[in-house]
Amino acid sequence: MVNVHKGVLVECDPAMKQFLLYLDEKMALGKKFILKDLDDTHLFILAEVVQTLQERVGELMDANSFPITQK
Amino acid sequence: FSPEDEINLLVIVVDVNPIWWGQQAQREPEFTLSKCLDAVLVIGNSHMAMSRSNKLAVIASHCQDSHFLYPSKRWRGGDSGEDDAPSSGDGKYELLSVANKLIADEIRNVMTKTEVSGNSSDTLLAGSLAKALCFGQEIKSRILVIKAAEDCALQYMNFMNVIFAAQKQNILIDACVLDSDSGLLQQACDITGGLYLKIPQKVALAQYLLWVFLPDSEQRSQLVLPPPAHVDYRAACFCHRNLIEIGYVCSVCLSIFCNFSPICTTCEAAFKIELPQMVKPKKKKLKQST
Amino acid sequence: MRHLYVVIDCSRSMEDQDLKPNRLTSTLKLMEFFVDEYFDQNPISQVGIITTKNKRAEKLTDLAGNPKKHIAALKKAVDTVCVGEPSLYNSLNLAIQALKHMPAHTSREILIILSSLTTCDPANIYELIKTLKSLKVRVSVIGLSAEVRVCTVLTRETAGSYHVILDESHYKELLMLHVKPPPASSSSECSLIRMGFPQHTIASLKDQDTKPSFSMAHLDSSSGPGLSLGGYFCPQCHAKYTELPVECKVCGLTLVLAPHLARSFHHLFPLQTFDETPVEELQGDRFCHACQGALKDKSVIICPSCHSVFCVECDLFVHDSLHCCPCCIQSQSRP
Amino acid sequence: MKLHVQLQCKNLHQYLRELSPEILDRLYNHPATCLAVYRELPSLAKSFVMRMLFLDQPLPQAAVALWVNKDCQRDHDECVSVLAGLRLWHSQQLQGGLLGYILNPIFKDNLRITLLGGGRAWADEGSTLGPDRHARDIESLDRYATERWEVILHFMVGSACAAVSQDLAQLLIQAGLMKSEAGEAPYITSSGFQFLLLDTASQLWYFTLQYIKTAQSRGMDLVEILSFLFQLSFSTLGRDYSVEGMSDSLLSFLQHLREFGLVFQRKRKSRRYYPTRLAITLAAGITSSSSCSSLASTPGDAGFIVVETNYRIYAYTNSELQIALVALFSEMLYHFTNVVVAQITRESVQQAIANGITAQQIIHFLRTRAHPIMLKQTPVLPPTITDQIRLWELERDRLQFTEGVLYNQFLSQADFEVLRDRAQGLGCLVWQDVAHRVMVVTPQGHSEVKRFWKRQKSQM
Repeated sequence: MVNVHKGVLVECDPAMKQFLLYLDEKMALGKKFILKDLDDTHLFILAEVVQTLQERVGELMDANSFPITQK
Repeated sequence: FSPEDEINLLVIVVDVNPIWWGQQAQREPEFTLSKCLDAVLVIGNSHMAMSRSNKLAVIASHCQDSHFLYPSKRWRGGDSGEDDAPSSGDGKYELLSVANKLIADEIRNVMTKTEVSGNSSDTLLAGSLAKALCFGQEIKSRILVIKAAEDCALQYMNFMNVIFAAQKQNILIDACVLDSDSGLLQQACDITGGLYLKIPQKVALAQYLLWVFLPDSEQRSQLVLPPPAHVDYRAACFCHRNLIEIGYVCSVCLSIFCNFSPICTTCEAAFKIELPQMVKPKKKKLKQST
Repeated sequence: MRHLYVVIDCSRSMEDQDLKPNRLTSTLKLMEFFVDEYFDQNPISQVGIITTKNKRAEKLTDLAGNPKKHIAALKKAVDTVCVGEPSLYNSLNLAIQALKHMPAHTSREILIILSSLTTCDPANIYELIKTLKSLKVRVSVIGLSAEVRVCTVLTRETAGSYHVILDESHYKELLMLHVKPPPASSSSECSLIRMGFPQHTIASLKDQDTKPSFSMAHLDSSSGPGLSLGGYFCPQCHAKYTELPVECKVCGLTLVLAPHLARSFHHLFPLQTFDETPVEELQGDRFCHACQGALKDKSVIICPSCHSVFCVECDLFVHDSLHCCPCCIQSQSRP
Repeated sequence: MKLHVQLQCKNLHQYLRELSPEILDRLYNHPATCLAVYRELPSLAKSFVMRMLFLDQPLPQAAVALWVNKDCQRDHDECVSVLAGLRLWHSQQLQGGLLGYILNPIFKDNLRITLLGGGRAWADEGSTLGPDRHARDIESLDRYATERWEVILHFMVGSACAAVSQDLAQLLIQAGLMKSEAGEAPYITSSGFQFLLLDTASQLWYFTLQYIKTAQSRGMDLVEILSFLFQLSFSTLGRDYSVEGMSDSLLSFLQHLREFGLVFQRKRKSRRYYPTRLAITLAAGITSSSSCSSLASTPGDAGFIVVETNYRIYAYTNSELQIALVALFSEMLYHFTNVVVAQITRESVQQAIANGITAQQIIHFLRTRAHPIMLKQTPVLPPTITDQIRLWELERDRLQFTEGVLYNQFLSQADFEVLRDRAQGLGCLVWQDVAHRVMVVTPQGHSEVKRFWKRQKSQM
């Protein structure tokens, strides 16, 4: 029988997808949020986590960047 | 600068030979010099109106002289006294009405002041073209010649020099011929990639100009235009100025003669009387192989 | 009229990157420019290109008067793999084979662009130099590395020039020296050559009586479409050619266009140098008689015969491209 | 869920196409408008117009189609649609029943007037008033225009010294370039930031468009002010014109233009005005629909920015405005009398991007204002810097979110395809995977797709 979910389609590069899978598995957002793993570059997730997710990704990027300049 | 800001100069060379136009006025009173100049103004205005970066120059080619009708020297010098020419007071674009007034004033000047010596009815176009090339040296330009009188065979060499200079600079020479075909201009157009058109109806000059000669080279690549004209590439011999199909060329100075002569009149080289060409190389080969 | 073979070294040393991106690419680029200029200045002359590598010499193009062919070949040659040593002897020998049949009133020239400092020759090159001398072949060399003794002798004996480049712009300069025809030596023969000046016939598809025909030029080349409508017809035997200048394959008549000859007239009647005077001494309006611009430079140029005044830019243009005084020609041709 | 809105700047034709036919026809009553519209046509269309300008009979469409080469058919079609879209020509039935084209008679007459004269003069010349005792030369006009325009930009970045009229402030708010919360001084919006980084010509055109949009609400006649603007853009720099015969609404428009620096009028009540270079370059802004026209804004405005590979910016300027602009995307380090030193950092660039400024705009800004020393090298800006700015922008776009509804677990391939085709037909299909029979539709399309599926099932 056809199944219907409301949510948000995420398109990203494969590396970023792995990060999202990792967050999902570790329950980093307090719960599982991936509704369906679609393919290498697409995921279907809960709509309510989008905001938190963006913050987490921002933090990741911050952690990964180092100040290139000296003052 | 973006390519849109690139200046696009159109230099119009008008043949104003008074003798030819005098005769023309008697032949066809409905198409006189002033009618022709009106048509020139139409294409000139249309060109300038087309884009801000389009510029115009008009040169009158007289019997012995060529005159810049626009832009005039005074205008270029930026004398503020001259700047205040009031516009025509009608709906014409201001830039155009100032230009048109200048052209009209200058042509009056030229036609009344320039003396006509002798009664040759040919115009010295080469000089006007040379000045047009100098004027458009640094910028993207093309030249349109509106030709009335006969070719002057004497200026062949200078004319050719001018054409090659134009070709080198990538300047198109277009020709709109009112009367008899001009061999020199045919070559000029063919070599520089311009259009040559002898118009069937003089009174419709303005339409021909707008229709065929107004589009620039980029627009022309999209349009269907008159096919290239038949070009007479025969050479004129140096001795009698006859047009010849087969002739003799001096190997030293490349002068052309219609008959064989033992000494070149141009560079004074003495020629070996040689056997017909077909036989000579064979003989040489034989010598070397032995 | 000139016949020139250009020998391009394609040996291993051409891969050196002292010229950007490497010697070969840089050379081929400059050669394209050279070929264009050469035909511009020497309209009824011919050029051939020889490459040498791996101790062999090969013809890239035969002696021919059509710049397009040479340029296409040069463009293709960019992918050449540079290997082995060059061979001066083989290259010169190959060039001689073709040049010795050229008529005596034309120049026979070889220009060698040598990158390698060594050459691999199958026989005594000094013997060959003697042959070159007797055949009046002028050999010039442009060295890309350093001066080599054998080239010095070669050029001295054959009355050519020998230069070694300093950098890319100097290279171009040296190459352009060979664009101008060498002064005619007194020993060269003069003769009157019979030439044809064919008319270009344009036929459109609309005319019923025109039929497409084959161009004679396509006889020996397998490439390209043979059939075309219009063309140049030899006035002697009516063979058709699509491009000029060419030597008629049927009757041997040299076919040229009058403008081809006219192009070199300015070498014969050079324009006199104009006089330079300070702008203060000038009376009357201060504007250039050619470009109508105001005279802003410190000095102005005056034509000695018609006393017209020019600006420096126009003077340069008049002497470099126009080859005639724009004001003199208004009256000059009136005797 | 796009995070920022891009500043949209229409070009003249895009703008005109949205106007009603009646307004267009009224616009073409002024020669200046006709000339401006004509100039912006594709070059082939210009040839078309010129060929038909002096014909009074319609031309068969088939004949017009033969004007262009066979391989340029697409250009021809484009011209036909542009000319028809702007109502410059109409189709008309010829006598034999063929369809023909004829130029819009109003447009044709007025373009003829621009070229050849006739009709009424566009504006009264200042010379009818006699010579001006306070005549302005071009240099001082340029200075005046730059000054006025910079005041507006200063006001936008909140410089204390810049004060503008109530009208202008209102206009900036209406244009969405600034925002004002009750009673407080207006502050700049993200569109405003983007606006600041445009070159002057584009700024001017964008601003004018916004002005025109609100003009009607201010009781001004759109046709009247547009015609006047075009007329200004074709006037001669350094010449004076008289206000004689201008309507009251036009006179108040003139006062606005005076404030923007498009015209110079010595006193409010002066009988003459001088158009400035800004008014004349208005036409240049029309051409560049995007933000990347490289007009060297105002004369005498040489580059002053040096960018080093260590992410430092040295701006040799004492213009508060330019400094404020640099500060939009960098961190200020030192401020001296003639130079400021700033640092491009990840935070500063991302802040700018969050404000709606694109990496491209930052790079464009730096390049167009590069110091002459920088201009000597190729590329002008160090590639490490430009690449890094772009990378910082991309960083934000690593995740793309699209709201949607997922359909899966279809029983058969046929079921899936029926529903997928339906969703596609409705234009609400976002993503699909045929092999796994999964698809995502937009929330808006969901109800329709669901209804369709119910119907489908009941039929089976």
